[in-house]
Amino acid sequence: MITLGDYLIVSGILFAIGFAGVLLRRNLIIILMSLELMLNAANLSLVAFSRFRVQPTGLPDYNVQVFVFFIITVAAAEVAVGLAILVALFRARQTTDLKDISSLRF
Amino acid sequence: MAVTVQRPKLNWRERMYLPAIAAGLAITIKHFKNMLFGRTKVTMQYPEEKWDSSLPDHYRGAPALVRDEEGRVRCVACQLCEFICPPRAIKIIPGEIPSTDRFAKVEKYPEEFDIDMIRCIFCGMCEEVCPEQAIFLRKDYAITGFTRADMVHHKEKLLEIGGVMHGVVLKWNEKK
Amino acid sequence: MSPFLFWIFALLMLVFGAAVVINRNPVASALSLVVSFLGLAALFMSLDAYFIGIIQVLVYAGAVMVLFLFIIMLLDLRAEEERRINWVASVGGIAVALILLIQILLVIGHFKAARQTFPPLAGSTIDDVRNVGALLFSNYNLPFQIIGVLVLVATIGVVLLSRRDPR
Amino acid sequence: MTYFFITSLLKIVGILFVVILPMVSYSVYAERRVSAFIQDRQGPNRVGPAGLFQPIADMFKLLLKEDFTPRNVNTFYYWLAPCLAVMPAIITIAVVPFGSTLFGVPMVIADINVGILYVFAIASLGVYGIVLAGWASNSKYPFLGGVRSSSQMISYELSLGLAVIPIFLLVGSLRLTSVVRYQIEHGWFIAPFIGDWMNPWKWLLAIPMVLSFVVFAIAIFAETNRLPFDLPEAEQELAGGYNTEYSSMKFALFFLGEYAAMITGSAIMVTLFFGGWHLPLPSWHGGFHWALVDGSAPGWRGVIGGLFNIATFFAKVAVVIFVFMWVRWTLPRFRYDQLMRLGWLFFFEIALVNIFIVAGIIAFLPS
Repeated sequence: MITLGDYLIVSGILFAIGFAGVLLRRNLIIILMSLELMLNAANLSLVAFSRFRVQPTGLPDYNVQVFVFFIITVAAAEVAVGLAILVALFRARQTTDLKDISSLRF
Repeated sequence: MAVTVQRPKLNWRERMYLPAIAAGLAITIKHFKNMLFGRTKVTMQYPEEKWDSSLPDHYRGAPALVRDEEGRVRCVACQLCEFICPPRAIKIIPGEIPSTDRFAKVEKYPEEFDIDMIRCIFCGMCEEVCPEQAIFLRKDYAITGFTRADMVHHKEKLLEIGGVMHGVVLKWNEKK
Repeated sequence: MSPFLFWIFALLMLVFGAAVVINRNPVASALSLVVSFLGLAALFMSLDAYFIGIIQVLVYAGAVMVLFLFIIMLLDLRAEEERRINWVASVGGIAVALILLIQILLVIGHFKAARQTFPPLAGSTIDDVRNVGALLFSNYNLPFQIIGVLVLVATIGVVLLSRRDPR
Repeated sequence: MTYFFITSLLKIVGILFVVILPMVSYSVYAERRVSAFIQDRQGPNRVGPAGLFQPIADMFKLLLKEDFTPRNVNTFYYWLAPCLAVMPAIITIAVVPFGSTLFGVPMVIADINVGILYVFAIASLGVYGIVLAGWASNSKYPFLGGVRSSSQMISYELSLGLAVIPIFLLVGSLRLTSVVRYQIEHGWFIAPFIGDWMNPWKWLLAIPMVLSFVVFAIAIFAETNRLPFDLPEAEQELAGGYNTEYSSMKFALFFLGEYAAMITGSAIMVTLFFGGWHLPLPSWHGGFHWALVDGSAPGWRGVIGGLFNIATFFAKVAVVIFVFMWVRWTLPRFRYDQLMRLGWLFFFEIALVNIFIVAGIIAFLPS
């Protein structure tokens, strides 16, 4: 049988993968994607907690799912802003590599 | 010179576009309906229906050689058509008529007469120029072949298309 | 959901999640991320969170990743050329990630509630769209509206940022 | 459990191989015939009686053609793209109820409670095939087609989603079977006053419903890349757009995907606005009234009823497909900026305002 722990382990591995992506890659777009991976790992554990914390009414804890809904919304907005910054950066520097934009001056 | 195209001023009804779209849809569905009920006259369904019956008299199809009433090839190999032919589709090799022949007076006959139908442009100048009225543009229009060689009409083929022509050129007859 | 399906989708999600990080070509990374998100959506569905699962596909796979792809193509980002791998940094990065992973696993191992299996629900089918919606519009009405303002601000910010002429 | 699996499998195989795929190939044939008739031509009429075997000939032609992969393409994605183009349209059909019941089995493959959201989620995946094809071809026209497609689809998904919200405000559930049930009880959404002629609220409701239908239909046109919104594959400007570099069966898959998307879109439109499989028949059994025919009756009458519902549904879909073709062969293509302006400044706002109108009507509707 699948336990809550299995979901949490899968979520933890996904989070670690995203974390490794942020640390290892130098391409800004890949880093943004890795951030998404980490956010989704968090979502997965939240939904798992919601399902395993059944209310007295016999329903999952929907407060958590509302929270996940908010996370998804904010993440979408974050991606839009992040990509817009990326495009502005690319226009100025012709690169998306972190190494080439290490200085804050333009 | 640059010309500024004046856009027409549209009123709000025209700017909605919906009446125009509805009118367009009405037109197309009318065509569809007429076609569905067979009320539209469509183009000829070619391989089943042939053009033959409806071709006009002056139609210029494939050029062909003709025989006269006595079964003689009318062509005297004067090579005028070969000379005039704009795309140079005609090739004639003349031969001599032996003096013992009944028609020795004619002197030459076409030993070979080829028309390359890939080149022919159906202009009708050969017919125009022929002094013997030996070459005519007939009504054959579906000239096909699998190879380039197939598309060259030799003398026999030309005569087969041409058939017999009853006419007034009496050059070969004895002088009265 | 049967354990077999759970492991299939979990493996799918993890393998393609790793592919996001490993791939050199940004387009390949983005597509791997799409597959990873689809696997994640399937896991959400296995937790009876149909609404979240579908929203996951709709927002992430359908909109966010299309945006990513669009930007990658717009900027014409090709595969990165082979750079000399900075071994110290790479090994350090992997080590940090591994340490984090081990910590997470240790915490889960000591977490008693993690060993529970699926608790039964009230019915075989639950209308979770209705439940989430009811909660969203009653208890969380104010946060919901704040999120709306946030999205509006983000929209305006993106429009301003991506204008070619900032004046 | 086994029974459920077997019936589901039968439904999937039946709907896919007996209905959808023949319908796709015959809608290609129908498109050619309809366009010919509109333009006073005959269209394909050589293969079989009235050209009815044309799709089979087309299939052989496409299968036997050389499968050519240009040299400078990104091979893996070049091969992946046609597969991705077909899939979304076909798996969307899973949630559409195409009949009432047959032998007691509901005629819908997956009756999930997030039905319409599922449809939108999968439809939004449809853009990947096109974008990837454009990108992997490594050629400028396909690339322009791909980029156009992605922005067009994102723009029109908004109005598509907003246009159906009034329906779900009324129904109170995202399940497509309950949409059909609601329409059976309260009249089709395109004309809610039918059968309840004296009720002024129903007449009032008809106005936003028709608006919503118009926005939805136009957005579906844009989502399926049909003329007047076929900018991703505009033959005249982009030489075929994203499928320029494709040949043989890969091209056929794009074609298949486009028509499958059209059929799916029509099916959803029928389900949402035209009562799904519902068609009342006049009955004089105990006074004149409109009788509901479905598969719930016992014995052979139930079977006939179920089959009749399925036939009704696909007949409605066929009519909508005909309208798709009719529009395609009437209207010219939009310019790209016009398309974007229309989507963002016009339909988006109409759909938004429409939601408020319907919400207001519901708030004051005497139930």
